[in-house]
Amino acid sequence: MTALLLRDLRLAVRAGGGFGLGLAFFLIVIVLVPFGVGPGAQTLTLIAPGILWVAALLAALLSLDRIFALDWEDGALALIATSPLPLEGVALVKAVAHWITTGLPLTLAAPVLGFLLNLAPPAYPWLLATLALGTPALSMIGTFGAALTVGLRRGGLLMSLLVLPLYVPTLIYGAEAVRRGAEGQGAGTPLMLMGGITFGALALLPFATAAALRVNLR
Amino acid sequence: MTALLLRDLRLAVRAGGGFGLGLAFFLIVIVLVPFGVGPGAQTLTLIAPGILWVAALLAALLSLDRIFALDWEDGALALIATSPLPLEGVALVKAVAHWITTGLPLTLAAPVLGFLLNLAPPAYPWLLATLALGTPALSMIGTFGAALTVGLRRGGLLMSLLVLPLYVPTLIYGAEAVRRGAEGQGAGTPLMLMGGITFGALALLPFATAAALRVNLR
Amino acid sequence: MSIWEYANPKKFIATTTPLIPWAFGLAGAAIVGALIWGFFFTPDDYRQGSTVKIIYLHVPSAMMAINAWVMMLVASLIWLIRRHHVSALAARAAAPVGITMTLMALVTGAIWGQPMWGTFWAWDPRLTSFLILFLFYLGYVALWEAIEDPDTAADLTSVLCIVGSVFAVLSRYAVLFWNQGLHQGASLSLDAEENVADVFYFPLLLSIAGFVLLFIALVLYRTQTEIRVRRMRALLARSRRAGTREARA
Amino acid sequence: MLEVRDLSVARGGVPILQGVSFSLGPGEALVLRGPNGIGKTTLLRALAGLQPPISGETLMEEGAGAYASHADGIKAQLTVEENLAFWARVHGQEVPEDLYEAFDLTALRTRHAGTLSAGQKRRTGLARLGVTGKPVLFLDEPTVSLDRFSVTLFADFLRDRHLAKGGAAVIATHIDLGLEAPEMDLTPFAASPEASGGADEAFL
Amino acid sequence: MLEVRDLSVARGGVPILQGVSFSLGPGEALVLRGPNGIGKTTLLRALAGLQPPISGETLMEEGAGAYASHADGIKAQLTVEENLAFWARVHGQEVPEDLYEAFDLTALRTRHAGTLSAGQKRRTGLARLGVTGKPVLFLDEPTVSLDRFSVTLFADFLRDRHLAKGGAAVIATHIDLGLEAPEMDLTPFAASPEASGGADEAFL
Amino acid sequence: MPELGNYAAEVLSAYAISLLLLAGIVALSLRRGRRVKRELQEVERDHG
Ligand code: HEM
Ligand SMILES: Nc1ncnc2c1ncn2[C@@H]1O[C@H](COP(=O)(O)OP(=O)(O)OP(=O)(O)O)[C@@H](O)[C@H]1O
Ligand SMILES: Nc1ncnc2c1ncn2[C@@H]1O[C@H](COP(=O)(O)OP(=O)(O)OP(=O)(O)O)[C@@H](O)[C@H]1O
Ligand SMILES: [Mg+2]
Ligand SMILES: [Mg+2]
Repeated sequence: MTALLLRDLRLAVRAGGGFGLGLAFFLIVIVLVPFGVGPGAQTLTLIAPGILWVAALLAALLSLDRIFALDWEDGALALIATSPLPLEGVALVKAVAHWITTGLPLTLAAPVLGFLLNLAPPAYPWLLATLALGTPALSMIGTFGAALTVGLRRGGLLMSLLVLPLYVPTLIYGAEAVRRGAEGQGAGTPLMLMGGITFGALALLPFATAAALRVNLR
Repeated sequence: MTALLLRDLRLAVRAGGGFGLGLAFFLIVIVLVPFGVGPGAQTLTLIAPGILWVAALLAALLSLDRIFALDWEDGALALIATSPLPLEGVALVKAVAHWITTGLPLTLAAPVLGFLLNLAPPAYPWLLATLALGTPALSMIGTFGAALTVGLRRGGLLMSLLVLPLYVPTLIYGAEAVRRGAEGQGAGTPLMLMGGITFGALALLPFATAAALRVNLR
Repeated sequence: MSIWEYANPKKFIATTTPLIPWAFGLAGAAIVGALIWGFFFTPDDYRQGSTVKIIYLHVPSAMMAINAWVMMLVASLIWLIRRHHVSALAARAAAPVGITMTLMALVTGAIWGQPMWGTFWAWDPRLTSFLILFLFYLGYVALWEAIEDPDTAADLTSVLCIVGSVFAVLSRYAVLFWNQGLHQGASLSLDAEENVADVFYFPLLLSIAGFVLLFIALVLYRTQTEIRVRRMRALLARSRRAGTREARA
Repeated sequence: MLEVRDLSVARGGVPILQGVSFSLGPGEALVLRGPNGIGKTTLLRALAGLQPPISGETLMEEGAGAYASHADGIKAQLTVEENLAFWARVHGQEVPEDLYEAFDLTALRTRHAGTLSAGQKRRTGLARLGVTGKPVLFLDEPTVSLDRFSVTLFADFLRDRHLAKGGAAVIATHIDLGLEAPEMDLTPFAASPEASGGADEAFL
Repeated sequence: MLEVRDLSVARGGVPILQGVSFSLGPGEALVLRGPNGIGKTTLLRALAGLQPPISGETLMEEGAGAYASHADGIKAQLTVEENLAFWARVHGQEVPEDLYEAFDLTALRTRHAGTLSAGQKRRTGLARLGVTGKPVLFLDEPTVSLDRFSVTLFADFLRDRHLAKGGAAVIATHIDLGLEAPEMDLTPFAASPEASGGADEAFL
Repeated sequence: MPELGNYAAEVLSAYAISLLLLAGIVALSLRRGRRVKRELQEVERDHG
């Protein structure tokens, strides 16, 4: 199990492995939005919490297809499935590896990028808290989506379609918490609801993911 | 040449080919933004031109890795390169096929999605015009990015990183034209500048793309 | 004897090794001197107060950020046309230095912006185009890192550098069109009206000289490192070939 | 070790083979033969548990089988050593030192797998079988792209290191492996057009 | 038709083969032999113009060569017919009616290529050679995964439909094709460790 | 220490971060350079 985690992390760090690219994509979406929306500082402050969360979600989304596709293509997934590792554990490990390479750097970088969007100062701790608590859910839900579409050639876009609706609750609570934080209100409730989603996803989705993998390997 | 175009379109329409997925992604981003930003109508009207253009750009971006990757993996690209077709022409055809499957449906659907974001009524013709004129540039620039990263396994995210800065001028002129249109000002200048970028890209980038392909096939 | 002889890796290392300590030494002296001069012995500006001292860091780093990219562009063209390995490796070696300079200009500018404009970040054209430049640097370095084969990587990054340069210029105009901005005009122009006062001017010049020297020193040193990496690769590959031949025989 | 009773398998919802039966004891191997498209790959996938059969049964100790297909799960970015070490850890095994020797990989140990030739990559994929520690191997055209010397290496590995230690193997191949093992031609087991089973059956 | 003079080729910046020379007239074929990793694939890629050689020259009419590698460019979502029709149009040719016959594909014409077995897919990839209209073929392990009958089909195609019409072919293989063609073992041409050339040379 | 007025924090942090960045790139370059030099020497000894 740790062998799998270490291998996935090592592959991510190796040339072309894509470590940090999720982060780069996050940065780029944040930079692009003002180009589209225009440079007005008030407008940006207003939409900053929402845009930061949408960008985090898209960055997580775009790196999902790496989770299983490479192992599928070169046959490693079938070999892992016939190995002694329990497939539920494999699913969880894959989600953890995805989070370490995407969600974690993204959370750490978000405060810096908040500046670019003129995020209101009181919102910063909330931004950190919601991302730290919410990105694991994004990774786990995404892993499930990746498992559903793993057999399909270039299932990437289809996977986005499947996963995005599942992301909506996390997104709503996350952005709402940051927005309330920015206005100086307490944001405990949405934060707690989001935490509930995260723990629920981590507890239950590995089983659904493993089931989806079994079907796809058939 | 037409054979290649027809084949690419046919592949896109076949099961799992991905026709319409760019469009679906466009739709989803447009739907997600109000979830993140909150439902206030004025705010949405304000940011609608920018968000529509950013979403169009992301939708184009996400379908880029299909342009060459499949042909690379099954060896068809090497065979095409050793066939009588000039590689510059191949690059252009690939961009055209990408535009027909992504840019065109997106342009046609954008007015409908404008409603979801409360786009100001006078902006609609400008939205159509800028997308019709700008999305070919997105496809051509994207084809270049895809050619650079074609040899890399899952170069998708890296490609996004390379391509997005190249998209900036198109995005700025496009969104600016729509915004000026929404405010009832004339938006001829940004539209013209954007057209200049499009034609420049279509005239020159096929050569850079072909060069990158040759290097990657080596 | 032509200048291209220095494109031979061995010759390059032999020629530059004695230069590097000098370059580092002079760069260090100039930068430390300029910063001490600027920080301790120049007056405050009547409008900007003590923040004017940031100029000795901000302007040189901003200039070098752009110059580094121009150098990479030239080196890329040389590689594509004459295929001198050292040229490609020098471009690769310069990119992280360019990133550092860009980051430094952005950070010092942002810190300066807080007292001057009341915000860390504004979507001013100058600032914005620097952010775009930063993205180009990131993409360039990421492409180098992602490709295993060094020659393929050199070719593709060179093509990217050329196309990227064109688009960087296009973005600069697009950004100007988009927003008129708050940022200072050129303060080192020959037009005396615009120039900063002499008290600030001379330490600034010294600092710029220091940054240029530091850039040269770093690029030479890092190019040497890249050459050694390639040499190591080549030697290992050769002995491996010898090994497989013996095994077969 | 492995007993197959009256197995029928389908592919893409269409019955392919029916009534396949055989049994293997420790140290025995079976070579599957038959023209392209007869169903060798399908049968091996069913035996390895990757797809359910239509009918019949496969008796094998739980988790005793290892499957090797055309795709061999070797990562281009990892070295040969790292690849094997990973699979060894997954199966809770060590990489035997003489494994590299056995597959003529000694000189390639620290090479990234992406820079190997077709045959070298294949040898690495086969060496993986040496770290699974599984007694029953299902091999689909294992010697594709291998030169003659490597084919013998592989046959030696199978005979001396796997079968000799009480393992068993089912191998689909078109090439002669130089292994003294019974062959089974699958042609007589091709499913008749009226064969029942398969996902579409309910609609007939 | 094809003349190769003192060719040296590199892979990954390392010289692999040196001093390869041969020439082929119309109707002649050459079989390349040699152990895994000797450089057959590399040589064929250089001959086909996909990678530049270090030194030496290849004299061939411009655009006369067609290359077929392990990957055969067959699209899973298209039928066998559509696949061949596409490649025919790319090369400005028609698909000859008897081509399906020649590769035993008649029954598979309207099948999507994704549902073919390994060997059936390979046959489709080889049939593609019949629509390129190119006189010089470069074939890298063409008969991988083929059963014996299909190997003969392919040998017949090459002999009767390609060489007999004045074509030429260079074929890398580990399997006996049953073709009366001269063989060339590449082992003696392996580049010596001191061989010059390759991207790394400047660094030695 | 010169009188920095209201802007002490800004000026000092700008200097601190800049010097840190410069020191960082120089240190990273030197460290990697030294390591590569050493490794190359080993390789030249073993395989030269
Ligand atoms: C993140 C923010 C900033 C960035 C990226 C930035 C970038 C630049 C660039 C590119 C230059 C041109 C250097 C050259 O080539 O001559 C420059 C110069 C300069 N900047 Fe900034 N700047 C930023 C913020 C600021 C702020 C807030 C101030 C002060 C209010 C400022 C004051 C100056 C001055 C006085 C010059 C010298 C003018 C010149 O030589 O062109 N900058 N900056
Ligand atoms: N997805 C699918 N849908 C429908 N039919 C399929 C599918 N995959 C394979 N087939 C058919 O099933 C049959 C058995 O295929 P299988 O791959 O098992 O053959 P094989 O004996 O391994 O052949 P080869 O020697 O060519 O590898 C073939 O006739 C093939 O055309
Ligand atoms: N990208 C690469 N970088 C470095 N070395 C490589 C690379 N690709 C291949 N090689 C090496 O080049 C040599 C020649 O490889 P090539 O693929 O031409 O061999 P081959 O004769 O086709 O072998 P096979 O019969 O196994 O297909 C091999 O020793 C291989 O390890
Ligand atoms: Mg098979
Ligand atoms: Mg080969």
